[in-house]
Amino acid sequence: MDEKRDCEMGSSRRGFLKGGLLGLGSAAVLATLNESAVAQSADPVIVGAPLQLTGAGAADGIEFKQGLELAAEEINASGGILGRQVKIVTADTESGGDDLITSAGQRLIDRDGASALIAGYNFGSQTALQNVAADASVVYLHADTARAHTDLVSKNPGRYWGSFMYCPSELYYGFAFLNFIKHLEDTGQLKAPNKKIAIVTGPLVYSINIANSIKSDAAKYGYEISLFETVQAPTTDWGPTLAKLREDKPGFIVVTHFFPQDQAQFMIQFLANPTNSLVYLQYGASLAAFRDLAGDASVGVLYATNIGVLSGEVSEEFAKKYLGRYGAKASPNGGAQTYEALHLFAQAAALAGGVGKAYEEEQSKKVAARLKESIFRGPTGVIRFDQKAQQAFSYPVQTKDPSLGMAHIFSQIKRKEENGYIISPTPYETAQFELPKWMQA
Amino acid sequence: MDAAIQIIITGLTLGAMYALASVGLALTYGTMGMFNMAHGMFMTIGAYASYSLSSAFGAPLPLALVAGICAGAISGSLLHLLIVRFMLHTEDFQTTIMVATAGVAIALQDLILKRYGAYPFKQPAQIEGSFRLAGTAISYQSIVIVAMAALLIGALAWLLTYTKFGLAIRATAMNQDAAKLMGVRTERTYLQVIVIAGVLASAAGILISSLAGLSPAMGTDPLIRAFIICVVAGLGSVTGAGLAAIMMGLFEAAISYYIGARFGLPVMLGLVVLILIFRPAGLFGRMEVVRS
Amino acid sequence: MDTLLSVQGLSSGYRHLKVLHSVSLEITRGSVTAIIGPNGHGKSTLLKAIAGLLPTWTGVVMLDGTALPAAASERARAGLTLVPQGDQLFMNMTVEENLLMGAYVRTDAAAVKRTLDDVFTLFPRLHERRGQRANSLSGGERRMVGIGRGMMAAGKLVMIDEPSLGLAPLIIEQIYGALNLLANEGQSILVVEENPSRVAGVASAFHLMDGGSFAWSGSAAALARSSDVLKTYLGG
Amino acid sequence: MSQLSEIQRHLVAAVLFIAAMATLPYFVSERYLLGQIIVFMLWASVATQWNVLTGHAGVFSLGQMLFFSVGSYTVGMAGTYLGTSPWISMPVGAVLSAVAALLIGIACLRLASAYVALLTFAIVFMVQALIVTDPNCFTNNGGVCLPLFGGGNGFSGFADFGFRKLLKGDWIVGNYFVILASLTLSLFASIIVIHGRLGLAFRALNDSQLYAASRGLNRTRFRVTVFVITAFFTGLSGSVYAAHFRFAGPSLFEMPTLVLILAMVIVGGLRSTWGPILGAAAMMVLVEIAKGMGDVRNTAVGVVLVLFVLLFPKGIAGAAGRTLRMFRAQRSAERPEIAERRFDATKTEIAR
Repeated sequence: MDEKRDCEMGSSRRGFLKGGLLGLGSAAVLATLNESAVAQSADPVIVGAPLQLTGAGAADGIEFKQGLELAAEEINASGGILGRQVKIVTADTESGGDDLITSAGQRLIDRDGASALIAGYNFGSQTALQNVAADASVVYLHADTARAHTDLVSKNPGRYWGSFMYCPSELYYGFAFLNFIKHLEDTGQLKAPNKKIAIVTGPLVYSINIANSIKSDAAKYGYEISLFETVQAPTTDWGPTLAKLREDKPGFIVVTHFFPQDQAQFMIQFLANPTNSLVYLQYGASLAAFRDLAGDASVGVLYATNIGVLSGEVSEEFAKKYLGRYGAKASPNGGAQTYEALHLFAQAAALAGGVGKAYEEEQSKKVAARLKESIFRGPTGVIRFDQKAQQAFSYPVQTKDPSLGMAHIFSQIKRKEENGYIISPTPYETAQFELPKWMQA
Repeated sequence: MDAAIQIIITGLTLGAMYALASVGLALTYGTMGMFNMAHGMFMTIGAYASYSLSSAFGAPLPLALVAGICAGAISGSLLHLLIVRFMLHTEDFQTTIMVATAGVAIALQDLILKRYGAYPFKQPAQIEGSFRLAGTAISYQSIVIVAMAALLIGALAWLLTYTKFGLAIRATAMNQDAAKLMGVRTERTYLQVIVIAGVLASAAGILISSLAGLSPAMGTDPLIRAFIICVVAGLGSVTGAGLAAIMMGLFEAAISYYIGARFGLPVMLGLVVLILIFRPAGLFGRMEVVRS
Repeated sequence: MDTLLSVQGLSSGYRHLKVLHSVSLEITRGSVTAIIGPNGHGKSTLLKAIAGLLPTWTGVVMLDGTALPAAASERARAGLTLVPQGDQLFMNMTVEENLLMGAYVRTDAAAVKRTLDDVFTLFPRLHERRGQRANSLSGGERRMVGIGRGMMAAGKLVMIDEPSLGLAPLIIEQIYGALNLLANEGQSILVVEENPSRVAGVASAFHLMDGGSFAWSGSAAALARSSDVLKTYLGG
Repeated sequence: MSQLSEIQRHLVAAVLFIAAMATLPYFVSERYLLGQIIVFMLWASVATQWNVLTGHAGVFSLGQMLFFSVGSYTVGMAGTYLGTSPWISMPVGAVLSAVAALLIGIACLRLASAYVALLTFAIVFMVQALIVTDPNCFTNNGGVCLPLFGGGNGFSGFADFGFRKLLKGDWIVGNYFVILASLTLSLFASIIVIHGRLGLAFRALNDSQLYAASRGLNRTRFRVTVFVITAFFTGLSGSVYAAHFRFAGPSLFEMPTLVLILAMVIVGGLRSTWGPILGAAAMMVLVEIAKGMGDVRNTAVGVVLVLFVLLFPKGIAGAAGRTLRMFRAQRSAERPEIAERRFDATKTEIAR
């Protein structure tokens, strides 16, 4: 498998040893760097944020904006980047295609004088902003969770030196899921009635790629795909799909269609007459909205994320701060992404001796080089970049060392009022897997 | 057998929601030749109004429902009084009103996003639980949706057929000048029509959000479907829109089950295209009304 | 003489095209007035302007001594009924619904019922077809519905635009028979016809319209004397 | 004679406009601004064609973005699967758009205008739904699953015009001129259609179907002809778009894009030759100003759109034309009124 080889190449010892920058809660590091610095300029550092602030992706886009604001405040409180304050300027990509995304990114650079671009995820081809960044010679950090990035950057590192994806690509969801359920069965935590996996996917490439990655590797783990269904968005009434599932009676149900509203309805309608199946929902179930909408039907659901707030001091402190600031309905999982990306950037820029300017590649290249060497611990885990693809390593799929990769966490919802409990991987777990109440032991 | 019942239940639930969403649109098009791009926003406003009242003030469910519907009626009358009234008899009304109402929709959606954020809130106006019919689970919410749609559309049909008020609306739709000659104050009729459309749409919005949750963009998809249903029905045919919506709901559910969920909508749209090519005035439309 | 309708210096038209040039007209209560003249010279335009379907550019329209408001619906409510050319029925409504629409502004249900019976007595054919949709009727039947609908308003003045247009002679006779009955009951009527011979027996006052104004006006007796004048206009 | 000179007047104006546009890159060096002018030119071209179709031929199509997408997808797919340069695939894209329009046109242009609008809308929506939910990988390049029609991500990163190699940092100027050339073609074509024989036929058809029928003009055939011609240039714009952004994806089909361009046509002034260009410019400026307003951006755009349509139902061109006519009327009151009167006279005559 191509993907596998890439992973192993990326985690080669040489690549690992080369990096050596340790970020232990960046504010401290940054503050130390700032102490010795003389302010380089009175002008603030402009960080451009091309985010989907309206349209279908707005819920996440707004979290991304809040994460950036929170990080900027903290950075500024500790002296900015070598004495220069950080200012966030957003541009709305309107949940649209490449034309809107490109225009938003270009506007931030040319109009607002952005020295770098930081985003959560955007739609479109997920290669638009890399091109804007490459043409303008700026650093661009994003969490598209897109294989498209891996491919783009590793094929043309000379052009895309400034583009970094600070999370692993969506393909790891496939292996990780199969690995995880096999582990559950091997350790006797789960006795599934059969080896059948039913996959329900949705209309975006993210969903489809994950579904396909499970489909293509299932046989290797000893599973078979008994049903593969693609639904429209929105899907509010799951009757026909559930009828198929009830006829199929699979041991595992995977829903990679990731809208929390649709997933909530899926669970409510599924539980009206459940089959003896483990249910795994992609992404949506990790949001508070899912538990709100599904209520009791959310309990027992499994979900995974490869960039989510973990357990432990760093993460819990962040979550508390974030929720305190933006209200109980806010989603720390969303805000954490851009939050840590900005911290990571600030630290790398400070180490590199300051941020670069657009269209002048020298300084930005120094920042990029520092980013490439960073090992940064944020609320979602450790960001360490694959040297070739410039995307974060995934733990435990790519590296066995939790301090060297971003954790691919599996969580299970235990109470509808609370976020899911992390049940894998070690050392982040906070609870054990429990058989969902609709399943037979 | 289970599957068949499930398809019928899904089909009726979807169909009922589509029907509520499209009947008002058909009525506005039929009486005033207006494609109301803000019709989807009526749904959103109704849903949010009902949500706000019951969550912020703890209002009981029926009251919240009434509030949502009132919000739809108010939005409808404001749309007419502030905008449509001035454009109604201008040249190119059909195209310019689309842009004007699209402008309204853009602004309103943005205001709702600013006021409520993009968080998909749960609609409090719903009933949980389900019962079994021949082994198939049927949720009470589906029953509520179908019943409420039947009630409202039935009320509209009764209004249009048996009351003087309805007679005036139909007369205006069929022949504006003749209606005026009968003493019908057509300007007032137009206002009434938009208010009715607002009421039905906001009711649809409340029901749709009871399944899909609330979001500022929640009206977009139902609006698109409502447009298409109006075509299948024959533009301006109100009863046709109701029937077509139920048929489309059933069709979509059946195609989803037998061919695949992803084909539910496209195959149905393909049928729409074919229907139109071979029955240019729609399934229930009448040629002389719409032929140019 | 009791003047019911008084039109003074009325000008009107379509968009930029002026059709009526300062027309004045008086109608006596309980009489039948006919406007005759060749096609395309503003007869129908005059009726539409009086009914309020076309805007009044200059001039005044008064009914029973009070000036009428501009809107057609208000004029209808004031008792001015127009039976338009080409019937303009509500095609997807039944015959009975069409007739009831005629009585839209009336509130006395019993009185409406009586008028409906009158219409059915006058046009028994409509009674047979009361449940049929208007679009399934023949041309003659549609005309009957149109006139019947006009009667339903029980207005002060009924204006009928070309009642014989496009009908077979036998049907025309029936229609005029009905108009005669109405006139005998004292209904004030203003009728437009291209050909004066049809209305000669019914109407008491005549106006010849040409180029948007009256070229000749007179009584039934005067009409009979002035056949030469008419010939030049009507080419008959 | 006067017909000919009218065409000439518009053509001269077009030449001047294009020449002015051609000098812009010498004054504007900011890439964002050039990029926005490029977007303006793309949408102006689409709006111009839409106006020919809706304003002049009376075909209210909501499927224009489908033809735009056929052009874009042709360039995207040819570039991705065959490595074809856009210089070759662009004309192919335009032709394929025209073919698509021919098929759709034959099927639905005999219908009433409202139905044409909704039917074309339904077709666009159907195509989009099929594309974005396609889970079957046509190619699986190193784990990047690519459905035949690109799925939700669409196509990206394929060959562009080649100016990046040639002009380095100034590649966008190269793109600028290619897009200007496509706008030029579209604009000239629209002038020729509107003021040429086809336009005459449409005026005849619009004024009186009876009269036109008596002269042997077949309404549907003319409508299909214009549908195909406008689709060709719309498709051309789409293919240029794809080569410029190196992107072709399903976001092109979405409602906001459609509404934006429809707004350009209406704000500019339906039926006016230059309206869509003015409208496109006005909308771009409006959106640009609104972007600077931050949070209230969309509210502002929506409100301005409503106010504009309310105050100027005939668009910028209509308002300008009215001012101009008033000015002229003051100088010589006679002429236009006579012409108008004659026009109305024929109309009422036929109406009777």
